[in-house]
Amino acid sequence: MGARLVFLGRLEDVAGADARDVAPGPLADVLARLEPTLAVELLGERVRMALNGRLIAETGGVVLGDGDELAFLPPVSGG
Amino acid sequence: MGARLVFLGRLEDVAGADARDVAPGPLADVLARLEPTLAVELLGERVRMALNGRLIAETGGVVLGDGDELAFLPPVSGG
Amino acid sequence: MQDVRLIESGFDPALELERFTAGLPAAGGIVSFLGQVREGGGVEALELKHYGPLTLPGMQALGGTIHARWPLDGLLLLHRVGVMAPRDPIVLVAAAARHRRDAFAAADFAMDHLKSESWFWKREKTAQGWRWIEPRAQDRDDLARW
Amino acid sequence: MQDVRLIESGFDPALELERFTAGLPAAGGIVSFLGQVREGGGVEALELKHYGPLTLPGMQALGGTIHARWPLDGLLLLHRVGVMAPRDPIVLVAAAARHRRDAFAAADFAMDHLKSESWFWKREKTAQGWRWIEPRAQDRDDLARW
Repeated sequence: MGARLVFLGRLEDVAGADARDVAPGPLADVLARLEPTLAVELLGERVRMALNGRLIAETGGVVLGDGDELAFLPPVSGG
Repeated sequence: MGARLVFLGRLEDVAGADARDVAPGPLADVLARLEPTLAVELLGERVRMALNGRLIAETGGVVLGDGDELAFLPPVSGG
Repeated sequence: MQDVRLIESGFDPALELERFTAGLPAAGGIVSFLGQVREGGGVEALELKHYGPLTLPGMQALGGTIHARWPLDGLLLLHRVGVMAPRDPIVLVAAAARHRRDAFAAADFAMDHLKSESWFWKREKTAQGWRWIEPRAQDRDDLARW
Repeated sequence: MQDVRLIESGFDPALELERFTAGLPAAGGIVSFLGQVREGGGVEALELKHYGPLTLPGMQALGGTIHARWPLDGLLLLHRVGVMAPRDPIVLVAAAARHRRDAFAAADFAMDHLKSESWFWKREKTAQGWRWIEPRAQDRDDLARW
């Protein structure tokens, strides 16, 4: 079934969709297989990440397994 | 027709009514003809006065004529 | 837009607020304060007296002061007088503005001044009868913030 | 009492506020903030996106923080998501308290945090198409007040 990346806010426009299914693996490998322009945006310093609905502080050791969902959260502009 | 004194808030209880018609004349004379307990309350330092709907700062020279209305306004407790 | 009223009998705060909002399609935010007679504590009734020649003109002047101080799209100041029962609305203030900080500040300022500087005198009825309410030190402190 | 909801389609702020108030007969004061889609300025539609696993839990946590900080009788946090038209309500916050300063502060705090820290992303549609709204410096300043 693979893993799933979710793109919020303007990242949706960069990715061309609000989510994308990807092959499991270490996050670095997953990102390396994306378009470079998208990967650069996802790694922007103001973009936070949530793994399976929980914010994560460090992305160094993240390995995406089957069924995992990683969300990319740019600065909010709500309310 | 005389002049009219209007009593707001707890002064109404002291006076026994919310207004009283009095004979015209200098304010000092008008007050001197009231019950002393009421006169003392009306002259309390936190009681303000309005003559014909306008607040007055000084009461020294006030002379009530026919048709004049003098209101005694204790501290408010509204809202 | 400024709507300032003294109200002699009951009013419907939800309806008043809805009408106020409906007239202000360009306002981004509307802050309201509703004060009601608290149920409980043994209070059976509350009466607000006012002095006609001063009270409404004073509220209108307060509205003018608020409009001059904050950029508002609309301001609503409604205040009951007379005898009220628990749960009855007493006061409804609403401020509409493009920016929400202005709306919050205007409504807050309006309430502090209605409480401490407007010509209302309040008494409560309990099982012991009617009793005049004295001004609260807190109200004076609130006013000193501005 | 805490009522926190994400709302997928339209809602009636007057009705929500009336229901909230009706359940709080002992509250002396209720402060509300209504944010609506402004009419004018060329905006044809506004869309709020959210992230399900974070957004509502985040709003509930905000409600808990507010309840812990101020003595409230009730707190209402309603937020629209999806596509909205001008004049549609976006957010309704209400705080009920015995003392009005607490109600004002709680509603003000709630709005500052909903604006700056909640998981919503906003875009507007004009004649030029859809455009994502960037965070405003003002929102960060508002948050720094607390």
